[in-house]
Amino acid sequence: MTKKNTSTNTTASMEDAAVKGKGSAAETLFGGKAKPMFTGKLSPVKMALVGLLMVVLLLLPIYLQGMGEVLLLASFVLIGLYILLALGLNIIIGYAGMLDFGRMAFYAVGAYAAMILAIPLANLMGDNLSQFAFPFVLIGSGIVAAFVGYLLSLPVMRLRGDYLAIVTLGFGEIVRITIQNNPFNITNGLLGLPRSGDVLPWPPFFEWLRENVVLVMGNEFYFTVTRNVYWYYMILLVLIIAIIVVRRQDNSRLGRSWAAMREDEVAATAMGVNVTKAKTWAFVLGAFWGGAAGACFGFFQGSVSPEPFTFLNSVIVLAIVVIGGMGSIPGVLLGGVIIMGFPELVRWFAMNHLGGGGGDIGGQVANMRNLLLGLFMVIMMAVRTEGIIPMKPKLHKLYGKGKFGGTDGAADKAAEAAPSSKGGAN
Amino acid sequence: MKSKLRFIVAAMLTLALCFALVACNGGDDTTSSAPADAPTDGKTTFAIGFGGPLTQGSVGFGQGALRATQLAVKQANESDQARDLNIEFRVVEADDQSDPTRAPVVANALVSERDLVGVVGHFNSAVTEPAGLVYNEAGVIQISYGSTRPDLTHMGRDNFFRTCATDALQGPTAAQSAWDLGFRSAALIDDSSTYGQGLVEAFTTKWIELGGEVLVEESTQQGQSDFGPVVTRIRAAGPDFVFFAGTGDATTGAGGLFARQLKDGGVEAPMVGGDGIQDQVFIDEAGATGAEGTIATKPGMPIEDMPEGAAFLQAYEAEFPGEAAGGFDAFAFDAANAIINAVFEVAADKGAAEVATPAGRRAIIEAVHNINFNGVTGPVSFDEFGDNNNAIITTFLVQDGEWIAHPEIHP
Amino acid sequence: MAKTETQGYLMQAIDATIQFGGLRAVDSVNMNITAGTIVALIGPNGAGKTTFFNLLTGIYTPTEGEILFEGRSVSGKKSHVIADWGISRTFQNIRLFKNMTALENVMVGRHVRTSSGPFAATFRTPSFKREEKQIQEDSERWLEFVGLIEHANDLASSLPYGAQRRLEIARALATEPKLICLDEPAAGMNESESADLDELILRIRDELGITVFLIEHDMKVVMNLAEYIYVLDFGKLIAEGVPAEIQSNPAVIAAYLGEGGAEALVEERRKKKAAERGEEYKPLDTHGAPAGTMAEAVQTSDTAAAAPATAVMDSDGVVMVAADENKGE
Amino acid sequence: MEFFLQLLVDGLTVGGLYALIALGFTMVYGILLMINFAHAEMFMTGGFIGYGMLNLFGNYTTIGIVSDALPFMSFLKSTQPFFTTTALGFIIMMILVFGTSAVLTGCLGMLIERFAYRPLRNSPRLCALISALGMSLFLQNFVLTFVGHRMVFPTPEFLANLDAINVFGYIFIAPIDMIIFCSALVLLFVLDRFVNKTKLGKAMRATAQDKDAAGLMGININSVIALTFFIGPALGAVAGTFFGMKYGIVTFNMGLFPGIKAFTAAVLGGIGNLRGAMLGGFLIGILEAMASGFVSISYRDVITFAVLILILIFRPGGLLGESVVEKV
Repeated sequence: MTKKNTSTNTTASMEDAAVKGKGSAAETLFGGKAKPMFTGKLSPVKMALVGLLMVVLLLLPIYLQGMGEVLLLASFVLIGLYILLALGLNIIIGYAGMLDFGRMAFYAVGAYAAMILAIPLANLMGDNLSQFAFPFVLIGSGIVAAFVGYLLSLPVMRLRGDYLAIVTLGFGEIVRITIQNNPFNITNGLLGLPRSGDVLPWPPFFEWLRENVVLVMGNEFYFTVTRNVYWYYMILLVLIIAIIVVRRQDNSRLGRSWAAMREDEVAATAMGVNVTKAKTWAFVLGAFWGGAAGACFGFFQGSVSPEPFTFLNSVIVLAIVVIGGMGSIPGVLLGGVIIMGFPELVRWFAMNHLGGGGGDIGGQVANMRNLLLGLFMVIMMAVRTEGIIPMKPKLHKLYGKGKFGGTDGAADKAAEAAPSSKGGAN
Repeated sequence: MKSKLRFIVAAMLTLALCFALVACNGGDDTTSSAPADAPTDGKTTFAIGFGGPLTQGSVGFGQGALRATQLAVKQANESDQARDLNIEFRVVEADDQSDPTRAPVVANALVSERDLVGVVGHFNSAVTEPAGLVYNEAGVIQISYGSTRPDLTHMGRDNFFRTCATDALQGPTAAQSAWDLGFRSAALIDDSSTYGQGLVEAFTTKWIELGGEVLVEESTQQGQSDFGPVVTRIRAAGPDFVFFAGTGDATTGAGGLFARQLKDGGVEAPMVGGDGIQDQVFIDEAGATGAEGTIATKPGMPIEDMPEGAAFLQAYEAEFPGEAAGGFDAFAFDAANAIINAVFEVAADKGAAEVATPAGRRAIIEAVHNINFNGVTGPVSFDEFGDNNNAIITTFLVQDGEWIAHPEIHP
Repeated sequence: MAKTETQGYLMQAIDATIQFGGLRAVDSVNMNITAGTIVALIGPNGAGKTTFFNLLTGIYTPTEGEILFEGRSVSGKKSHVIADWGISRTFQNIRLFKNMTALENVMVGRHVRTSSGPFAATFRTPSFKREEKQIQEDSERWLEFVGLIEHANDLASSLPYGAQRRLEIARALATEPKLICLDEPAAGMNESESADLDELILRIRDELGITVFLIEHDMKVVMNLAEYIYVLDFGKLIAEGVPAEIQSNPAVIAAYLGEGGAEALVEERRKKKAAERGEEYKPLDTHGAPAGTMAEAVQTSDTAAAAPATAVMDSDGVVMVAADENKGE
Repeated sequence: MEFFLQLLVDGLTVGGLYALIALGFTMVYGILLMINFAHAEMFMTGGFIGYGMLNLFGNYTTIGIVSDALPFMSFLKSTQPFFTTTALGFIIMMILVFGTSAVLTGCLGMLIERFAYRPLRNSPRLCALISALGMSLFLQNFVLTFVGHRMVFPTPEFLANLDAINVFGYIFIAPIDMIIFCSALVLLFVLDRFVNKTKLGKAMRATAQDKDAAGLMGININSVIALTFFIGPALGAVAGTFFGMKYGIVTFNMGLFPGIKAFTAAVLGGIGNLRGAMLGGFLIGILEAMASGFVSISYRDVITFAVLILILIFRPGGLLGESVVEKV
């Protein structure tokens, strides 16, 4: 008796809710048919923007190299490398909500793995094919770094946020010092790799492109595929692949388990998320991109030595993610451009367009960069915790919207439609 | 949506490819015709690249060497040869900030200069190596004025030369000096820098050869400031002297701190080191008592003692009033002159238009291999690997809180 | 209810105990839950009810004894494994994933019944796409079931309180549990919301056939819904039985009313209610209080008039009153 | 044996410095549950202020410059010999130098807390951590840009003339080491009494236990936290000035390594536990001395970091602390 009563009540209230829901802001903004949203897909406007950006990014080096603004072009290569690093870190910090202050450890592991793998692989492939060693080396060093990430994830599973930060910091230093101390004569200490006498294989098509592509227009414009140009495109390519892959992983079951873990670990595990596994994957996939960035860096530079893998550089990568927006890929891109690009831009401007005294200004700006970076991090945390471009909630276009209204038979249909429970009394 | 993105990307790639294909019409012809002769009074302009730390890192050394290069270029432009051949040189500077990561960046920037004939640089060995790879691939001559790491000339790059002496010479000289002073047992400390490790290796080889004994071997890390336990070990071992291969500055190698703590910890044995500690910073940080009696070797010699030193100093002072010429400036000056002389030679042989071509650049490298002229540091010529045949090393000693050049100069 | 009898019970606690330092938060609790029933766990604040839920869902491990689910011991099992077995829960202080949408919250619940990994996600395999579509469709149905489909793309934190409670239930249901543990689902709800909730809980059992195990302070809800009640006090099980038995159980009344008597308890409850409503708490007149509350209670509960009112708990109709009609499913 | 004892002496001196820094970490963590990365920079700032003060009292050149700018300060010229050469003067100068350094750095610590951390008190802990890291970066580069990357500490003549203490004819204890060790012990003892015996100390402990409850009991949480952010940096500043006197220099980045080591010490002792931090500081100092004496100084930091990681994994509560169960 009571049951029946309340049953109709519920239906009524559900109808109420439905009526109310139709007027809600969320409905008109996201849920309505007028402007459908797809998980993992971009809206046409965004698509056009991305297309435009792509055109600019593809043509930019031709212009810069052609006009002789080479230093500026080279800065883009560095920016690209750091964005790649930050993308990996973003998986760990932004998606999974864990802290990693030792990003350089994976960068270093990747760079060294690339150096170690490349030479035997090139020899194996022979003179003609050795230029195609790079893609394999890239993936190989990513996997090596991912394995190191896996090893690191084993002991730190139980650690809370700030302890995790300090442990990863320590790990970063351990890796750097160990590389420096040349254990088992693998890393060649401070001299770095490759050892004298060994030469890295050329990356794919570089030799051909360099010799055959020349673009001349008048007296001013002279374009050839230099190392900077080549690596600009190569890193852009890796970056695009990375963004697609990372987005796909984020918009999946794994991505949801990261988000749940980040939001509330206890609730996530009670809802059946294997937190250990999710954390391990975050570390592994984050480390993979760190390693891939390291391989690009090693090949771009032609050799690696332990100097660049300092704590300060780990902090810069962290700042890119935090200031850009944790968990937001556009944020990371913007963060990278701002933090790596701005000082370079000022330095370039000072050196090239301010005449003789320009050099000093450039140096001062570079020093000021870290100062401003620190201040920026403090202010950002106080004013806009989520970064310049915050992470957006993932909106879905509903499949079954309106299928079951608040009608009388709703309960029965719902029961039918609901996935049959394994348990329960029959 | 997705197919649209694919389409855009594909269109972009096709566009870029078309660009490239249009551009590649026969490669070499275009390249050779490309270096448009800059139409300044019909003169052929050549760029001499300069690479070194100009804003960060070892700024003092970099700026000084840049001035020396500019001086060499200025003198060359005023010379009769330049007038006869209708040639003009200019300096293109690149700031590597002593940062290996920036090395390929700036090297690429220099290589992109179409009229580049050679590079004077870089200063730090860790920068010279990755930058050198770029010059090597581009077939451009590189002459370093300050990179003393021994293996740089043994990397199979025949375009690489240096005017300064290597640690491979400095280390043995230091070992010989120590042996001559009657020392027989050593404690070897390096600061875990490329420089320090190279130096200590060269030293050890010679020291063992002489019959010397090694009691303690240690490497300190950057950023460390407490060496108490190492001092304790040294005191326990009681060597005749402590060889410190590293720099003096506390923010890098901390040689000064080490010397101070040796004295504080009751070690009476003197410290011997390379050019890394031969500066005022070391004495400041070690304190007058800590530094007293320290011996250091240094490539080159005080400029005023060099064969052409007086003339160089005079010209330098006239060109850059108020700036004192530093230790590596003379090497940079000679490096620039080596390139300039080679360019004159090639230009006279093949004509000025051919100098900045791949063949011309090749010819410059060949010419430098056979060059022989009287530089500020003495006769300049290179051995088969590219090291200066006339490597000079001077021994210094701290007396009353100042570095004094030791009388014997080892060739 | 002998412990040796495993057949027919979905969940069994056998001497389940957990000790924090010197405190036995849950002390030798024995419990049997038959599949398809609605069982309530009640007791005063701090009696160890939530701790027992934590034991059951693997957040804590019993120090002694064990808890069997379908004959398997949950001791030492991770929470996500237990969720996989078919125990799901909500939390006393709502623990939604605040910065995710309602739909995504429920989709997380599907995690345990799906399997695609990072490689499938990277290459967007057909099976991945199929599964992803299935996850979303299923999740939409669960939202539909609790009446929140209109809020699918709203942030969980932006939902009203009652909706958040229901979303938590939807999320728990999405794991397709056999046993759903609801920790004070009616807390902070007003009368009509609470009535809706009663209905929802009944539907969970009747339509989905899921066994419901709930902790609740709102005695009206408990008496309306529960077919069997366990009472905890200071970690110990002090009574069990059908609602009528519990209402008349002297140990229960003593536990609730305690040594301080009815007044103290009434005051406490009123204080809590007042705080929930954001009103200022007004102490009751000491003399008139018990009688007054009794009278109010009788007025608010229509079924109470006929049944013998054994105890009175506070002035808001939260009463342990006989309501025989509620049982007998 | 002598070798071992000498290493022990080395370790205890450095350990004293670590203990002083570790206290700042542990106090802040105890109350705000936050790793104050900027604390290492308090150590550095303290060192630089100490450098300035020592020059003001003991360096003729500096005094000359100061007197020219501020004529009323010219009395320093006449007091300089008294301060640098006599025992009494030396002690007075030390008190002035350390006092100023500690007070100024303490105030800086309070300022940082007020403007960088207080707005974040209710934000996720990640935010405070990143803010602290940013503050650390800022302070380091501020000093680098506007002060200098390195300052050479003057050694007062009185100290330079003291002979090293020689135990058993073998173990050398430099006078400054002796001063550091004794001062550290005294400061640690005073702080321990302060926290355990005084009313303010009780308020601090109460706040660390439960901020809200302490607030309800009438404790002004903000002042207690401010006090914590005064005491920690002040002790760090003392350590920084001692560092300068022992090693003869202060550098802009001198905080990083001692900072991490001190944090390790705090964790080793049980973070939040004052006596634990003191114990941890000395233990880490000794461990490092032994590691560099018996293994190699190049692996010293690796060993320390490895110890940190092992403690965090196997005994997150540290030696004297208790591990906390998260409430669900």
